[in-house]
Amino acid sequence: MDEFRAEVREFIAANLPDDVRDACMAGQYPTQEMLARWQRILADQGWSAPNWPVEYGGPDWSTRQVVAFADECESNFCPPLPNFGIGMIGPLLMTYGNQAQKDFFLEKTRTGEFQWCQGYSEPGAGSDLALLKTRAVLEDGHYVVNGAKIWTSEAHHADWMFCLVRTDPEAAKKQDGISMLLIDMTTPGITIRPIIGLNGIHYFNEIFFDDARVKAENLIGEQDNGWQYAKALLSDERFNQARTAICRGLLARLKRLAAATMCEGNPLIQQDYFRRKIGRAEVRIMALEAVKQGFVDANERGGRLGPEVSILKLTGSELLKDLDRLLMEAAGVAGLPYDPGWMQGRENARTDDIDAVGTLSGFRHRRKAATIAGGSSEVQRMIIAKRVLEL
Amino acid sequence: MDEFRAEVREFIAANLPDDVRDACMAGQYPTQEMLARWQRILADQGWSAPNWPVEYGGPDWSTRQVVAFADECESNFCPPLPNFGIGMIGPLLMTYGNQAQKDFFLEKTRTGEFQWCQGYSEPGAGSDLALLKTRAVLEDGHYVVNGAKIWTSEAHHADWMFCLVRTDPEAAKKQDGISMLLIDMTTPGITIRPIIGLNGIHYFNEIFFDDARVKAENLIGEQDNGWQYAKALLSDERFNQARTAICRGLLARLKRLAAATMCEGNPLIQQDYFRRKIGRAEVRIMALEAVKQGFVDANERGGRLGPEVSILKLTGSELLKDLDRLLMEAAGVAGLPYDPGWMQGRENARTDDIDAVGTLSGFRHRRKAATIAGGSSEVQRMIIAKRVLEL
Amino acid sequence: MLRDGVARFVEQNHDFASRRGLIELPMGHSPELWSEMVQLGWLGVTLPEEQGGFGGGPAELAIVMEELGRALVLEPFLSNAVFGADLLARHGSDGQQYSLLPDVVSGQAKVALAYLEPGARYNPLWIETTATKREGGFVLNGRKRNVLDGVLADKLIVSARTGAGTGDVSGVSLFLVDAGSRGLESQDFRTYDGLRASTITLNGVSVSADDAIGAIGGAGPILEDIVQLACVATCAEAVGAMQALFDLLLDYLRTREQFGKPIGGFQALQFRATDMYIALQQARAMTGQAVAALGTANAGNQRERERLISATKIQVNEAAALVGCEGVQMHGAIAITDEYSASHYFKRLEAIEQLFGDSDYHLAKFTADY
Amino acid sequence: MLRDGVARFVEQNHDFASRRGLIELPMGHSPELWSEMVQLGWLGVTLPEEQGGFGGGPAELAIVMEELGRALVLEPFLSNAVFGADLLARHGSDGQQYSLLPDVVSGQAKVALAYLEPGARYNPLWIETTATKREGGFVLNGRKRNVLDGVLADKLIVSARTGAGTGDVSGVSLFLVDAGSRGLESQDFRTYDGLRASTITLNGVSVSADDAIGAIGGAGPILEDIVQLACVATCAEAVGAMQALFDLLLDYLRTREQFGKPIGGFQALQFRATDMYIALQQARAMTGQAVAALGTANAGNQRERERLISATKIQVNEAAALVGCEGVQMHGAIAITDEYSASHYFKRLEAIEQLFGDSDYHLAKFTADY
Repeated sequence: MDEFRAEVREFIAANLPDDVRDACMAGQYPTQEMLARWQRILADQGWSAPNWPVEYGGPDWSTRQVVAFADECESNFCPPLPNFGIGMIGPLLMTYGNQAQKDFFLEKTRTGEFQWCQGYSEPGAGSDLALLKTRAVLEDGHYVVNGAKIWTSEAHHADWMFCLVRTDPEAAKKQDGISMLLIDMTTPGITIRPIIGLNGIHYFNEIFFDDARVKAENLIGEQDNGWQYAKALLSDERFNQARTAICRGLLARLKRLAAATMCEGNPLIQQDYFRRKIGRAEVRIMALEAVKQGFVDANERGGRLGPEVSILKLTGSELLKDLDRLLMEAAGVAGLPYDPGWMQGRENARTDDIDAVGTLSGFRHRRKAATIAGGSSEVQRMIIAKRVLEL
Repeated sequence: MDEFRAEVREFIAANLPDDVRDACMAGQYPTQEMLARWQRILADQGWSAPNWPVEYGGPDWSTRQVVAFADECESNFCPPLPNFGIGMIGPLLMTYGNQAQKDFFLEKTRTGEFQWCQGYSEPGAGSDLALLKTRAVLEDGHYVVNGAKIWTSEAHHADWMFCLVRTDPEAAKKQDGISMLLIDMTTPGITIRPIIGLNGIHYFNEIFFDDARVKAENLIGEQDNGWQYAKALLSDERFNQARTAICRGLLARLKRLAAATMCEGNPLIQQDYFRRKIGRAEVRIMALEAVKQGFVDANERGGRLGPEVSILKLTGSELLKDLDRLLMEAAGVAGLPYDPGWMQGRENARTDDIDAVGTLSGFRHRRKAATIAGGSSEVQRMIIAKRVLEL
Repeated sequence: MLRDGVARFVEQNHDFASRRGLIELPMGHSPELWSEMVQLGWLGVTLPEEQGGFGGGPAELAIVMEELGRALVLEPFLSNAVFGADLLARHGSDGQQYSLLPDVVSGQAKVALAYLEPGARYNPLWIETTATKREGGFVLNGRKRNVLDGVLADKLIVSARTGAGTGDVSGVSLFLVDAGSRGLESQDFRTYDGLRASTITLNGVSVSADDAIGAIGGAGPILEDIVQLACVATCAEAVGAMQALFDLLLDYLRTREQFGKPIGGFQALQFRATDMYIALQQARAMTGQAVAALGTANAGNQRERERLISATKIQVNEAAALVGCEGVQMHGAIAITDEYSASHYFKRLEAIEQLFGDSDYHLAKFTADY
Repeated sequence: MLRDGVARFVEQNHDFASRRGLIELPMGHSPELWSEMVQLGWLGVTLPEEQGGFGGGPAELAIVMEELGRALVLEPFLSNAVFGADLLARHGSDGQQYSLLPDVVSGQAKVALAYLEPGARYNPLWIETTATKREGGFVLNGRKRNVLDGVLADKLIVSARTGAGTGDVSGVSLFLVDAGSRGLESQDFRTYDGLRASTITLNGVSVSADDAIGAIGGAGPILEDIVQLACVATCAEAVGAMQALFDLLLDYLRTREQFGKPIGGFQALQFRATDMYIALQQARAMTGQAVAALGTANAGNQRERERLISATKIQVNEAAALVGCEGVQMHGAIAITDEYSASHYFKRLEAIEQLFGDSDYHLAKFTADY
């Protein structure tokens, strides 16, 4: 594994463009162009879809290697790979898509030509996905879609959406009668309303469908069976949701910041109380990693992972939030300045900025969504209580 | 108020017997004889029923004075006054008792000749008092009582019990059809089963009623109306339940212990991390005191206190528990030794004992009941959520 | 009465939509709203009537701050009422009281306090900025950060060291400095909670001896006092903001339905709302005691007062963290947008935790004599 | 396999009622149960087969400890398997391995470790007890506290300083001392979790040079190692105890009814049970990693291993506090009695938090190189 990690590090050192690394190091958001450029470089190397099998252009790595790769990328200031495409819809298509869908979507998703968004949440439906109301009616070989989606991350940069729609409103159980469609974002009848996030940046969207016509061939699997596919996706996703690599990155940043921050003549990291806070956070990361490693090991041994994997999303996102808060605490009043424009790379860094303190709050406030989106902490606790503890 | 406090302190200094103070200081339980002796001394001074009006032998103090008196007693190592008699049934009798009951019970309760226990909880009924099943049937001028009570503190030292019984099992609402009886603990048909507490000491009891005959004249107020009296009592009790005086006492003990405990050549209290723990606890005590003071002020201005007073029991008992835990933490392995016999005064203190460390765990484990008995923290939160926040 | 008046005025003249607009303006506030507030005389809330004030004290200041906090008002009230009017009225020279104070109270001149330094973390006495004596005055050199409302200020009040060591209470002087002085550079920025602050660099800025507030070398206690007053005032602001966010949340919990019932019917959320309620009650009660202690201050219990204020800030910070975080989390997705006010309350509350000392700073002060 | 064997044996030979009875006995354990455990060869769990052991290592030790923890067994396994058999097998002289080790493994001689001192808090190297050289041996003077199972021991292993300063790793020696030695006084007591420990005073106790374990002045690392092994073993015990208490609670939540439904149906309790579950999973996973690290130890990653062990103890302590406290609180009144096992689990878990270093001690070690 050490050799593998070294290989990844070497590749990054040789191939990650300077401007991209600089933006990531400074804590800015990489631009769309930067993200695409890096994905293309990885695609050429065969690494842009780490979790894919070799027949679809993946490297065919073990779970352990996938985790190690993500870890090295994060710690060496690479931009993230597009999770909706690579992490989610790609594998889903491999399992449930038909040959035509695989041929049309997979390669372009791998190279980054197709970017994806996820159409799950709806206005008013909150964490209870089964309540979704967006209707799709099959007419003349097209699904005619009406309704709205909300909290759709990055929809304004996406070419395609994988979208849950209700195809049978009469189904006995509310989880039934739902289908999954692949929707071209340029389809007439689709409008996008930007939602500005807590940090003043456009990331989320509300999407309105007004008689948007989607070709019937863009249905995944069987009609009315979409809930099963969505569920399968969610459980595949759970490893990534531990976000251990991001946590390690934040911990390293926290130590650097605490070492650079002066406190009445001494570095903050020399204050016993602050060392202990960092230490507690590091212990929590280690505990998360240990639990995750247990799941990874079980997975490699071929064991089926049950609902207990919810632990990873729950503790990972809570930890992330607490690390962000510790960073703000370390920065003190130096963490107050914030400019959404600079965070998006439109201006240069402030010259007196210690370790990108000026975007700390931007990330903190962006990541406040971590414990809400994708199954809130409350939903994760409900899953564990009901399905693991049988309460 | 400073003068009043000085007067109380002077009285204690002149009148609290040495052996009683020594036991309290050492952290032992005072014996029944010690408790009675001290109550008698206070009764002679007219102070044994601080919350009673002068016509029943009380000192007619303001709420503020009652609080200050309790505070001085606690900090000067006096044993507690019997709360069931003085704090609870006395005031209840003044409001709802008839003249004969007042004449018979109040004076003897004040002087300590009558000790009381409270018969509320029942096996299986837990925190939901309204479910109680102990039956009382009126026959020939007697209530014939059958059933059982549990968690009855100090019943084995009590002369009388005030007891909730079900007199109308057909009542539409389960809170109705309950009555309150005063029961002589020597009544035939009553048996007591000791329950040994977490700390190995007999404090709780289970009480069985087997055709126990209670004179009808020992009914409080009206039959089937007992729930109202119990509710009135509970809300009167809430000031005491903040336990600020005990918390202050524990804080002082914590500081002494941390100063006496050596940690690789330095007193523990000189360690930054431990000072901060003590400091946090002190801030919490101040916050509790501030909230309590707000209620006391409102009460003195004649305002009616609502369900929000539940805050006091909830935060006071949680704080108590955390202070006990901090004491154990300060003691470290020195807090491991424990002997129930010594705690009850049957043997002498260990000679190498720092500040009564040998009974720390006994108190901690006794007070683990604080967040469970008398309306658990969960019940308090339910009250606040439903009745204050209207959720 | 004062409370009702302030509340009514704020309600009629300010709302969340206007706040979102004001944040985007270069100066980050509303000159019209500000001028109306000034005309109502609020800047003199702690001043005796003979100095053009209300004859109020910390209690009245806290009332105004609480109501401003409730509505998340962006105007530079704290800087001008506390660091401007209150400070000058109590410690200004006769000349300053005659010439500057009326202008401050009437809004003609705006003031900001430049006291915190990069190496100080939160200690107002950690001053590396020097004031060197020259004929007729002093020359200032140093750097100040997080100067609240600095971008608006006509006059900066600058702390500098005229003697003793960096953290000492003695040897501290306060100077009034024109914002346009030669050698003074200001880097202005937005803060994440929508306010404006500045980093100020002083490169050989000349001031006259008449510009000193308090005695040369003897202004340390004045600075500590005024920062304490600002700290407690900010606690009151936090209480107002927490109450507003909590009310918003309760309303949401009672009306928003999920899994077939109002989410306020879920016990886990009920218990968490209860903890928020308790934290808020404690913060309010402590702030009330700190305000009262400032109002009845005498030299004898100074240390006790200092401890009470530190304890109050700790408790308020803890409540702010809980109410702010849970106020967002329990609202769910809606609260992670800029268009819903919960997010603004959250950010303001988190910023307040850092202002005038975070919990760890105050905890060290609080436990100093253990 | 080992786990099943241990679990089955414990289930058949020990239960909660017998534990309550044993606590009241003068020696606080069951000689019969102990002798059966010994006969099964458990004391050699970490020893190679040629030394009469199972050929196991830390992993097998952890399995036994976890199962003993699950059932709250009172027997002196840790003292004799770790401080006795394991320590002697790895570091005993040829003579000790020949004469004493077989007796320890076969239960003929019982051992206890007397290492912790009143001023040390938790640091094993904080040794004020002195070993002064005399002809043919040493004279020991000092005081040891919390000597687990001291009342049962035939031989005490005593740490003493033969050189260097009080907290140094060098200058530490370990001696085997007869429990009946002249000048050795033992004050035995019950601990609140039902075990037995002793305070040992050494007043000029003579030992021979042959009684040293490891080199004179060079036993500091040996002592640190064995305390680390005991620390991890105790973490495994805690995991077993937490699992048992949590299972008991889950059962209670599913069956106990209040307000008309099983209390496990109340969401606030569900969420708290979830937090307990997570804490337990984390403690278990960390303990597994620490056990693995001890099993594959090499000199190169010694500091990394030390950090992992400290992190593990911190995490286990946190879980123990949560699972112990909530295990009582959520049970309600029944759990604050001696007759229900939840109270015993709670007390044992709280005691474990103090053994071999509390969280703050380990946090200081963990962050030492920040």
